[in-house]
Amino acid sequence: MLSALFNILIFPGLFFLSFLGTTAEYIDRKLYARFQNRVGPPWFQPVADLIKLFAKSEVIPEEADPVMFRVVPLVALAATVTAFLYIPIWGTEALYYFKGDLIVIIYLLTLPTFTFFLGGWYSRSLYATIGAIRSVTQLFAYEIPLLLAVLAPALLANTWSLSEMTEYYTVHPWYWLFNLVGFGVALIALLGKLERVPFDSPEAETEIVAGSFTEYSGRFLGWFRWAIDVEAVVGASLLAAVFLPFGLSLWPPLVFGLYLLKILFILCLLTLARTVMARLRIDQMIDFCWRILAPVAFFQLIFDLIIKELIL
Amino acid sequence: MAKKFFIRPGAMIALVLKTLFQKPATVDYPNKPLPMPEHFRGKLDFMPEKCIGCLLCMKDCPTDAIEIKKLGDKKFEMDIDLGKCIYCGQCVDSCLKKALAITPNFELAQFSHDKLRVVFNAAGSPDGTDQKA
Amino acid sequence: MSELAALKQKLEERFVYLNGGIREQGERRLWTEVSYDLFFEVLDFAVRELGFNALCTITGLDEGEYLAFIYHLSQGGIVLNLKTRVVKDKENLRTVTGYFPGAAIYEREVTDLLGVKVEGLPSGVRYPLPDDWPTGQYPLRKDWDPKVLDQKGSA
Amino acid sequence: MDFDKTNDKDMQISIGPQHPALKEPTSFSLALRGEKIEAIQVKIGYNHRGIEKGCESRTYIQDMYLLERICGICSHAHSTAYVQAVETIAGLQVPRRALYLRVLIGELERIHSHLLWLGVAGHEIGFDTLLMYTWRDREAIMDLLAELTGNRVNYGINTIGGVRRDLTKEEGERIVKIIDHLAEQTKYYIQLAQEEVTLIQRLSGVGKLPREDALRLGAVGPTARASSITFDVRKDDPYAAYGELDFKAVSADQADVYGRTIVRLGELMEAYSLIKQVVKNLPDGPIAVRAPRKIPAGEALSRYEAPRGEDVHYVKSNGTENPERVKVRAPTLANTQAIAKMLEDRYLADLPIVVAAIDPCFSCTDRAIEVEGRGLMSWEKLRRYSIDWYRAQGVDFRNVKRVI
Repeated sequence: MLSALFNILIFPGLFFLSFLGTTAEYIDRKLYARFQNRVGPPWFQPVADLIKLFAKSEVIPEEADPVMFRVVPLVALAATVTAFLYIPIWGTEALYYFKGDLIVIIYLLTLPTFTFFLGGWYSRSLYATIGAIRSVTQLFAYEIPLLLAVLAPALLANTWSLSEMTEYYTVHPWYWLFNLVGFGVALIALLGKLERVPFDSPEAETEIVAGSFTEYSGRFLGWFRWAIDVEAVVGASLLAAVFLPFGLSLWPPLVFGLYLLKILFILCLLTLARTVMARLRIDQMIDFCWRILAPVAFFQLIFDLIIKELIL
Repeated sequence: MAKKFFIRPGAMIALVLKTLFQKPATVDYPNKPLPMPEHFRGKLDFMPEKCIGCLLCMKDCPTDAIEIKKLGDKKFEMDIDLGKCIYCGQCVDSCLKKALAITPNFELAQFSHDKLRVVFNAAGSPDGTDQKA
Repeated sequence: MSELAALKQKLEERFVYLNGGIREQGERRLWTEVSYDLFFEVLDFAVRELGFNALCTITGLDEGEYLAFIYHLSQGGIVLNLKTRVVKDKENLRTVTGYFPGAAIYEREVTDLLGVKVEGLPSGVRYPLPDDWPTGQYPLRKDWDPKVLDQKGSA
Repeated sequence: MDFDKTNDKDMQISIGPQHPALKEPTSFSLALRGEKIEAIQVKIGYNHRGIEKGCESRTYIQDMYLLERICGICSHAHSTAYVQAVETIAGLQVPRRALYLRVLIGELERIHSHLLWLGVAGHEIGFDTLLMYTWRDREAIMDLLAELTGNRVNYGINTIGGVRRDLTKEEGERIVKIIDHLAEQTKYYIQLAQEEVTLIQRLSGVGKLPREDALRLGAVGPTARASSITFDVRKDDPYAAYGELDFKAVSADQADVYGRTIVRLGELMEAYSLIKQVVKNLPDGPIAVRAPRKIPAGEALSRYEAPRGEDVHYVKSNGTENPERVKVRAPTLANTQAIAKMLEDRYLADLPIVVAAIDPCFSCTDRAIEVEGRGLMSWEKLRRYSIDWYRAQGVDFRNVKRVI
C-alpha cells in the first residue's frame, strides 16, 4: 500500500513527472528562444510560473458551471499521471501492466483533450466555446492516425500490452526500424495532441484569445498548465517506448538514462516543428490529417502486415 | 528567377539550427548599459548665462513644457516639466543664443510626477531630483 | 498644353459658370468652387467624362454662416479640389456613395465632426466620435468649446 | 450580408476593442456560423484624439510635432505631408539637399514599417519565428534612425522649409553597409515566402480583393497594388526628390494577402536601391531655408506615399501664425472600407491576417478628443473614475464574485 502510494505520488508518479514536465517546458522554451536568436527564460521559469498561478486568486464567470469548471483541470492532470504508470521507463517492464494496457494508455491520453473541451464548454464564454469545439474537432483528426501508427508496432509484436511489446523488441533488437514511418506520423499527431504550432488553432491567441482556457485563471489555470506539461512528457514517453525500444536490456540506470535521452530527442523535434511552421487553420489541419497522415499511417500498418506474413 | 524554389514545410530549419549557435540578438538591459548615439534627443540642458529671455523656446514648445522665469537683471532660470516634454528639440533650434542643448540622457523615469519637474537655476546646476538617473 | 491645362479647359468649356473660377496650383492641382445646386452636375462630369476615379477625402470647413466641403477627386497624380457650400444647420448634403462607395466613412466623419446631415447615407455605426458623445456637439465647428466635455453626464 | 440582419443561428462574437490580435483598439463584430463569417461590422474611432481641432489652436511649428505624433510608425509621412502643404502655401523653395534627405528618412521609415508588418503578419498566423527575425533586423534601422535624426520614432527631422539635420559622409557609408546586410536578409524572406508551405497555405487565396472592388472602395497603398492597381504617389504625383530617382512601383496580381506580402517585400528591395541612390547622389548645399512665422492665406493639398498607402493632408491658412484648418486622411481609413469585402465567405481564423494585411494603423486613422482640463489623475482617482464610468454604462463591478 505504502509503496503504491510512493509510486503514484513520488516516483515515477506525480512528483517525478512534474519535475520532468517543468524541465521539458524549460527546454522547449529555451530552445524556442535560442532558435529565434533570443536569450530565453531562466531554468526555474516554468516552476515560477506555476507558483505564481497557484498564488493568484481565481475568477469563475457567473454563467459558468462551477463544479465542472473546477473539476476538469484536475481530471486532466490525474489522467495523464495515470497513463504514465503503464509506460516502461527503466526496463522492459512498466510498473503496472496487463493485456491491452496500450489501449488504456491511449484512452487516458485522450482524456485531457476532452477536459479542454468540457472546461471551455462550461465556461460559457464565446472564445472558450469556439476553442472547445476546435479542440474536439482536432481530436477526431489526429487520433486516428495516432492509433493506426501505434497499432503497427503492436501488430508486429502481436500483443496489446506495452510491456510485452518492449520485450518483443528487446528480443528482436532491430525490428523497431520497420516502424520509422509510423514514428513520424505519431510525432505529427502528438503535435496535434499537445496543441502546438502548426496545430494550435484550438488555442490560437490571435483569433480566440486562449481558446478553452480564456476564462481560466489562478489555481485552475495552474492545474491545466501542469497537466499540459505532464502530457508532453507522457506523450513523448509513449512514443519512445513504442517506436524507439532499443537498449532496454542494459543495466536499469543506463536504460533510464537512455530513456531520458529519447524523450529529450522527441521533445526537441516537437520544438523544432513549432519553430519553423505557421499555424494551420482548423479545416486545413483536418484536411491534412485525413488526406495525408491517415493514409501514411495505414501504409505503415499494411507494410508491417506484409513483413510479418512474408518475411518474419 | 535563376534560383529554383521548391515548396515544402519547414523551409526555415537550416537557418534556425544555425541560429541556435549564434549569440542572442537581445541586450540584457538594464543590467548592461545601452548607450544612445551622440545626437540622441534626450533630456534638455540649459545654460543660464547665455539666456537673454526672448522666450522663443516657450513660444515654440508644442507642449508648453518650458517656463523661463526672470530672476533679476539678465538672470533667468528654466523650469521644465519632463512629463510634458516630447523631446522634439524645437526649443534648441529656436534659441537664438544657443542657451539650450540636448543630451543623450533618456533614462528619466520617476515614480512621482513631482520629480519630473526640473529647475535649472541661475547658479548653473539643475537642482532637480532626477540626477540619479 | 499640359494635362492639367487640358482638364481645366474641358471643365471651362462644359460649364460656362466655371470660367475664370478654376485655379491651377503647381503641376497637378486644380481648385474650383461651385454652388451646391450645381455640384452634382460638375461631379458627374468629372467622374464620368474626365476620369477622376478616386475620392481622396472630403474636407469640411466651418465658414461661419456656411459649412464648406471640399471633395478631393483624384485621377492618378492629378487632384481636382471641388469646393461647395451649404447653409449651416439648414441645408443637407446628398451622399456621393453612388460614385464612390468608399466615401461613406468620410461622410460619417463630417456628420459627426461638423454636424451636417447627409441624405442617402447607408445606415451604420458612427465615426469617429464615441457612442455616448453628447448630441449637438460638433467639435470641428469654430464656436465649439471643449469645456462641454467636462460637464456632468458626458463621457 | 448586413450585420443587423443576421439570425439566431449565428454566433455573435466581438473581436476588440481589446483583443490579442489587435495592436490598437478597434472593434469587429462578427456573426459566425461555425467557423464561417456570415457578416461583419467594423467600428473604428477608439483613438480619436482631437488632433485636427488641436492644430487650429497651435502655431505651424507646434503643429508639425503634433501631426508627427499621429502615428509612431509613419511619423515622417505625416510630418512631411504637412510641411509640404505649408511650403506650397508659403511658396518656399526647399533646397534639393533637404528633399533628398526627406527621401532618405522616408525610405528608412518604409523599411522599418514593412519589416514590422512582416513580423506582425507572421505573429497573426502563429509564425513567431518570423516575427523575431524581422524585428531583430528592424532594430538595425531603428538604431540608424536614432543616429541620423535623434530618435527611433518621431524623428523630428522636418522643419518648414527643409530638414533639421545634415548627413555626414561617414553616416552615409554606415547606411550603405546596413542596407546591404538587410537586402541579404530580405532576399531570404522572399525565398521563404515562396517555399514555406504553411505560410503559403495561410496567405494564398485569403482576403481576396478584386481590382474592381479595390478601386470602388478606394483602397490605397500595398493593399491596392496587390490587386494590380499600379498607383503609387511617389511615381504619379512625385514629391520631394522622387522625380529624380529611379525606382518602380511594385504591384502584384494575386489580389490576396499573399500578394500584399509580395508587394511589401518587393517594396523593401526598391527602398534599399532608393537609399543607395540618395546616399550616392546627395547634392551639396543648404538643408533649409528660413520660413516665415506667419504663413500667407491660402490652401494646399499634399499627398505622400506612406508605407501603408496614400496619406493626404489639407492645410488652409488665414495669414496668422495658426492654421485655419488641417485635415488628415490616413491610409488606413481608406483601406478599412475594404475589410468587410475581403472577409466575405472567409473563416474566423482568417480575420487576424486579413486585418493585418492592410497594415492597419488606427491611431493614424482616428486622430482627433482631447481630455482637457482634467489634469493628471492619481491611481486611486483614476480607478474611481473608471468604476463610475462603467457604472454609468450599466456595468457594476461590485457584483463580480470572488472565488476562494
